[in-house]
Amino acid sequence: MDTLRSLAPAGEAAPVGEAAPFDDAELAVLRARFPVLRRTIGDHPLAYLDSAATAQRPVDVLDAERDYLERSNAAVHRGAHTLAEEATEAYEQARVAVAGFVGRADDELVWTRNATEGLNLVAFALSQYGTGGADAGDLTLRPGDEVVVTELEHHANLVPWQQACLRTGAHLRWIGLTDDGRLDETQLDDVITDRTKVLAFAHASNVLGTVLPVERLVERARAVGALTVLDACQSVPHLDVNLVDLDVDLAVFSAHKMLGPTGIGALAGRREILDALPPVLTGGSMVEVVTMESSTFRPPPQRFEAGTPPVSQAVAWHRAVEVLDDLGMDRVAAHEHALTERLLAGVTKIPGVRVLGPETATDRVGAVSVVVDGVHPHDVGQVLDAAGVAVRVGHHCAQPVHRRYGATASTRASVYLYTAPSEVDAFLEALAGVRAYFGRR
Amino acid sequence: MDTLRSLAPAGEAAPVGEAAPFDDAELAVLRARFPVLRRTIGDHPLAYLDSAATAQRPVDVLDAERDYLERSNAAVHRGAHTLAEEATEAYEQARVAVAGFVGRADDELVWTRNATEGLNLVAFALSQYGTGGADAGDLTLRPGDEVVVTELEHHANLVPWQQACLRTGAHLRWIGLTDDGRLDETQLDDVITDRTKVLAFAHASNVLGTVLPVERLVERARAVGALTVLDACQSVPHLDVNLVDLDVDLAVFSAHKMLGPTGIGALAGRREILDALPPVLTGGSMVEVVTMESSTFRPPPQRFEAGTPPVSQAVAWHRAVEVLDDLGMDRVAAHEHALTERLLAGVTKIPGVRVLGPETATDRVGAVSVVVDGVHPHDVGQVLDAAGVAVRVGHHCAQPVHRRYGATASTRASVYLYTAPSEVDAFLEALAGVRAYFGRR
Amino acid sequence: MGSLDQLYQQVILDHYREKHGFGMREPGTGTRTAQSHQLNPLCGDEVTVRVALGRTGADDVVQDVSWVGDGCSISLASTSTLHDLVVGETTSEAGALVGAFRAMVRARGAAEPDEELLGDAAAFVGVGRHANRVKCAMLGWTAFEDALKRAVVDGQLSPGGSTVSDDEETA
Amino acid sequence: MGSLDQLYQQVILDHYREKHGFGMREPGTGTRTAQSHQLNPLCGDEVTVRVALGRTGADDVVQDVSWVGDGCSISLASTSTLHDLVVGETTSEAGALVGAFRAMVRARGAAEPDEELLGDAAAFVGVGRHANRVKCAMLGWTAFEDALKRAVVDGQLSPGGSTVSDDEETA
Ligand SMILES: Cc1ncc(COP(=O)(O)O)c(C=O)c1O
Ligand SMILES: Cc1ncc(COP(=O)(O)O)c(C=O)c1O
Ligand code: FES
Ligand code: FES
Repeated sequence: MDTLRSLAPAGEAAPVGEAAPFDDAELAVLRARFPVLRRTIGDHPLAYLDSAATAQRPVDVLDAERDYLERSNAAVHRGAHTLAEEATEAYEQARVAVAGFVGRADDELVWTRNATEGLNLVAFALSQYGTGGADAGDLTLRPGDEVVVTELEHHANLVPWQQACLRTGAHLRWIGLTDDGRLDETQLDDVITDRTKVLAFAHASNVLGTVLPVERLVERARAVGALTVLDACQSVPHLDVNLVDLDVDLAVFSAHKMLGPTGIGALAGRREILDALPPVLTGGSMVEVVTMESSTFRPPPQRFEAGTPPVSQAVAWHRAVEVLDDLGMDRVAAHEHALTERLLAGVTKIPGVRVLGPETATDRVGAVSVVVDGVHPHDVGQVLDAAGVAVRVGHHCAQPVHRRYGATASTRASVYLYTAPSEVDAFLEALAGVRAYFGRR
Repeated sequence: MDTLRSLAPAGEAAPVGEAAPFDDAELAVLRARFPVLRRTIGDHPLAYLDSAATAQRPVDVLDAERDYLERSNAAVHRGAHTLAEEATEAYEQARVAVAGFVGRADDELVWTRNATEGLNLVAFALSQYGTGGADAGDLTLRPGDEVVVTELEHHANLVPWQQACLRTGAHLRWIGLTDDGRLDETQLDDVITDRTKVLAFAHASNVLGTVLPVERLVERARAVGALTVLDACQSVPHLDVNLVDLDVDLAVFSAHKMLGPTGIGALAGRREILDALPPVLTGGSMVEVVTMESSTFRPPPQRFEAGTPPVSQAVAWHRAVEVLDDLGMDRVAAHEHALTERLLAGVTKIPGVRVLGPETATDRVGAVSVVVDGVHPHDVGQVLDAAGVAVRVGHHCAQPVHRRYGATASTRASVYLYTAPSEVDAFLEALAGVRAYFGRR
Repeated sequence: MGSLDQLYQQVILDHYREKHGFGMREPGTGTRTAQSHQLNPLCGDEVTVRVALGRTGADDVVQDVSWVGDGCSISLASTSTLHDLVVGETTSEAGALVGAFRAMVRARGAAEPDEELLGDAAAFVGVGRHANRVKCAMLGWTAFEDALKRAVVDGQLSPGGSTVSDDEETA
Repeated sequence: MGSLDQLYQQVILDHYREKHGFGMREPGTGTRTAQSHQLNPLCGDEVTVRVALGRTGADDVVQDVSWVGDGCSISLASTSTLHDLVVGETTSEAGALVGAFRAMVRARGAAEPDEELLGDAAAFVGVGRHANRVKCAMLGWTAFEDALKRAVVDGQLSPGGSTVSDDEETA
């Protein structure tokens, strides 16, 4: 909790509290649990600095899924047999665990395909007015309403809202950014007004690393009666996040960024809000009574879970949050905070390299994007790869924020709990050689 | 192909051709690849007869996914690094393989969360007219249009169409069933008319086991210019299905019913049709140019794949279709055909037990649902479980077809390629004792 | 005792064959009445429970529980034992009995059933070991709990219409 | 030679620094002209290629290829080598060269590059081993192929507007 506080809104930041980064011995034990980290690339050990895209999985998680599949695999619910009971139990316990990890009750967590689907479910549920089906009542977007996002959003938290506005005649507005990569809070009161029906924003930017001032944004949204939707993809894996404390109505995040599998994400929210939302995707397991003519729907979370759910993936995610809990999210955050400082200190020293986003580690997660003068990010990435360093290149599904800082793409290094300081150093060393390779100076 | 032909429309049926069921030795080798089949329930060996709900997975599939995760796990596309390249390669090769398994090209296959999501994508894409976004042009449902389904549909292929009709003012109609569990083909010409815009139907019923006469349905749909949507969930795992030969426009199926993982399904269809459909779920990886104001979208299949896809699940599914190909779908079908005959012969001999669906194995897959006179299906299932027999009880997400045959629920035994005749016998024996246990005679 | 017989104890099979309190009854004059319909969406089964409250001194007393329903042996037998247990009890005692029953069936088979308190309903202890049957055992009890609340709050002197409700038990 | 140098052969780095044919040019009189804009949605990079066709005897001949674009070294250098290769060729020869180049970069590094045929463009053989770079190498070539088709079918005597198109290469 100290760590979360230390990563709380700008201006109120404190040092990382009492939690310490993992020391060398701890890190060695930890890293041994991740088989992929033993990879070599050519002659170099792999330095995996692409965890903001997808994290690696420890054997604990791999084994949990496999054990389930080798012992109890079955379709959940409606089964009278032992395997179906065990599967149902494992699946619903996973819901309790993942929901609890972010401070929600189990009936406040909907399994989705990924975080993106979660945001789409919300955007659709809020924009079905006038389409003949059930709508979200007072929450429904109508012509003249406004949806507010920020300029640093991932496409997942932008495009679905653009589409919802197209469907409903609502208007999309956004809060801009300062030159040093922070939210321009001076715009808050202008942009979030009585017309604002929804405020949707990232907890942390996957490009800039910036942690947004959730408390002040939620306060303003509450003041105007707007629904708050948090894209927690880059915060839940890295910080101690309690959605009830943050007081957001709805939030999404993905398993694959937090030691869990692909194929599963979550929409977690206040029960009353989920209750008010109509179903979007329909089919088996989310209905009560179906006739050829019409259907009635179950309460949340089932209302939003049509068809066979990602069962083994839920079981794996359960184990992932146990691993995170065992390590302690305060220590995870402290570890990454130290690595982020090391990264920032290093890159800001390399000539011809510009950081997108804050140059200090305060209110920042460990995704550091840089632009190398005169070298295309894809070429940067290729040179780093030859040194065993795995980074992401491109626009990271966030074109507007790149445009904001005069770039079309960037090279991003991102850390996680298993990242070693030596990997950061390998990145810095390889990065320093890039411009020379392409004859720039 | 012989087998597929033998399971072709009623009236044209032939014996199961040259392919033979797996013999005891083959079956022993095969079964040894499925760890879960070694389970015991109390003192009894597990007899898993719930494969129509979800199939078990062989070590081949489990190992393929794990190997990928321990070696190459990374986010696909946009990566300049080695792992990202390997992951992308594995992921796209999986698309080629799964698409090829049903006779489609790789750019004709969309990864979905499950089959249900695939049907929803289509139903939404066809019903976005007047919602401000892009629509499907001539394919779009409009007031007065008709959507035709059958009375045996799974809720996944019924409820999304009900919703699409609500959204658009189109009208839902359906083709009824005969008393012996077949499609009532005398209704075809009355129900499928010039007003029909979409004909959506199951290839095989998950309750009755009935294989529908695809050829005649498609012919009629073509004659009136209707789009054809095939729910192939219960056919692709069990029969040799070629979607191009069947000449259907779109089809869906799920990995978890064919030795693959949960968390992934597919929408496969003719390229021109996919091209004509607007996106539904939006976000990262499916866009071209995104500004704060608006976005443009990529061509299919990416247009329908928003956010991080189920990568390791695609890799696992790839291995699953290789296993199926190695075994030969003709032999799989022959094996299941023999088991279905054994099942039907057995249950029709037990007093007080009524079969829902055809009592002969012709044009039928191996899902056999029964109603036990005077005993609730859940109680039936419980008694069977005590004998180690795992069956499904309930309405199997198909309430209307149960209503059609005067039941609210049933007990379903379903076989797969690894099912042993002795398991069918264990089911029959336990089933024969159920009524006595509850004092019925 | 096999695991099957642990679940289907003889009392349960007896109540299943002869359902106590089954069939809707017109409430006696002067009673306050309400009813609740509960659906188990997992299987489509349903039960409707009607509660008639009378007055004994300062206490509201459950004068009758009448019910109809379609379901498995567990759901029907458990509603039958509910009838035997709560008729004649005060509303608060009846509420406590529902609480005790719920705790027992949710204890995953770890509970020691209190036969003195729960009577025949104690036989449902085995349900706890079958997660998918807990809703079966609770179906009638949830309907009763809901009807009781309604009867206390706004029970009618003549039987009201079918007030459908759903709560978390059947969710 | 390290794996990096296998990809970034010196010729490639040279073409990257000095891009041949770069910059949009007005076509000579009497030529038929068309252009194509291609976007690589994976990275957001884009290139626009303009083709001017002249006539030599019975043959349509590529008289000029002018282009602009933003992209990685691979995409820019490969468009530069394209320019050198196809200018002066007949349309059918040019089409064949595109086919040969595509086959080479899609061969997953297994191809023997035909330097005689492809000239400097043969240096892109290493791209095949990097699935994510194939689109880079193809970007300008795809634009050229598309512009060529347009020029043949309905090329204008004066330069047309920016005819945007997308094809499978960039899908
Ligand atoms: C005929 C049929 N259609 C659709 C489905 C839905 O498949 P899924 O739950 O994988 O989306 C199923 C299986 O449950 C089925 O049997
Ligand atoms: C900030 C942010 N939002 C949303 C997403 C989308 O998550 P997913 O692709 O798992 O749906 C991501 C990750 O890609 C992200 O970093
Ligand atoms: S199975 Fe429906 S209530 Fe028991
Ligand atoms: S990275 Fe964009 S074209 Fe090469």
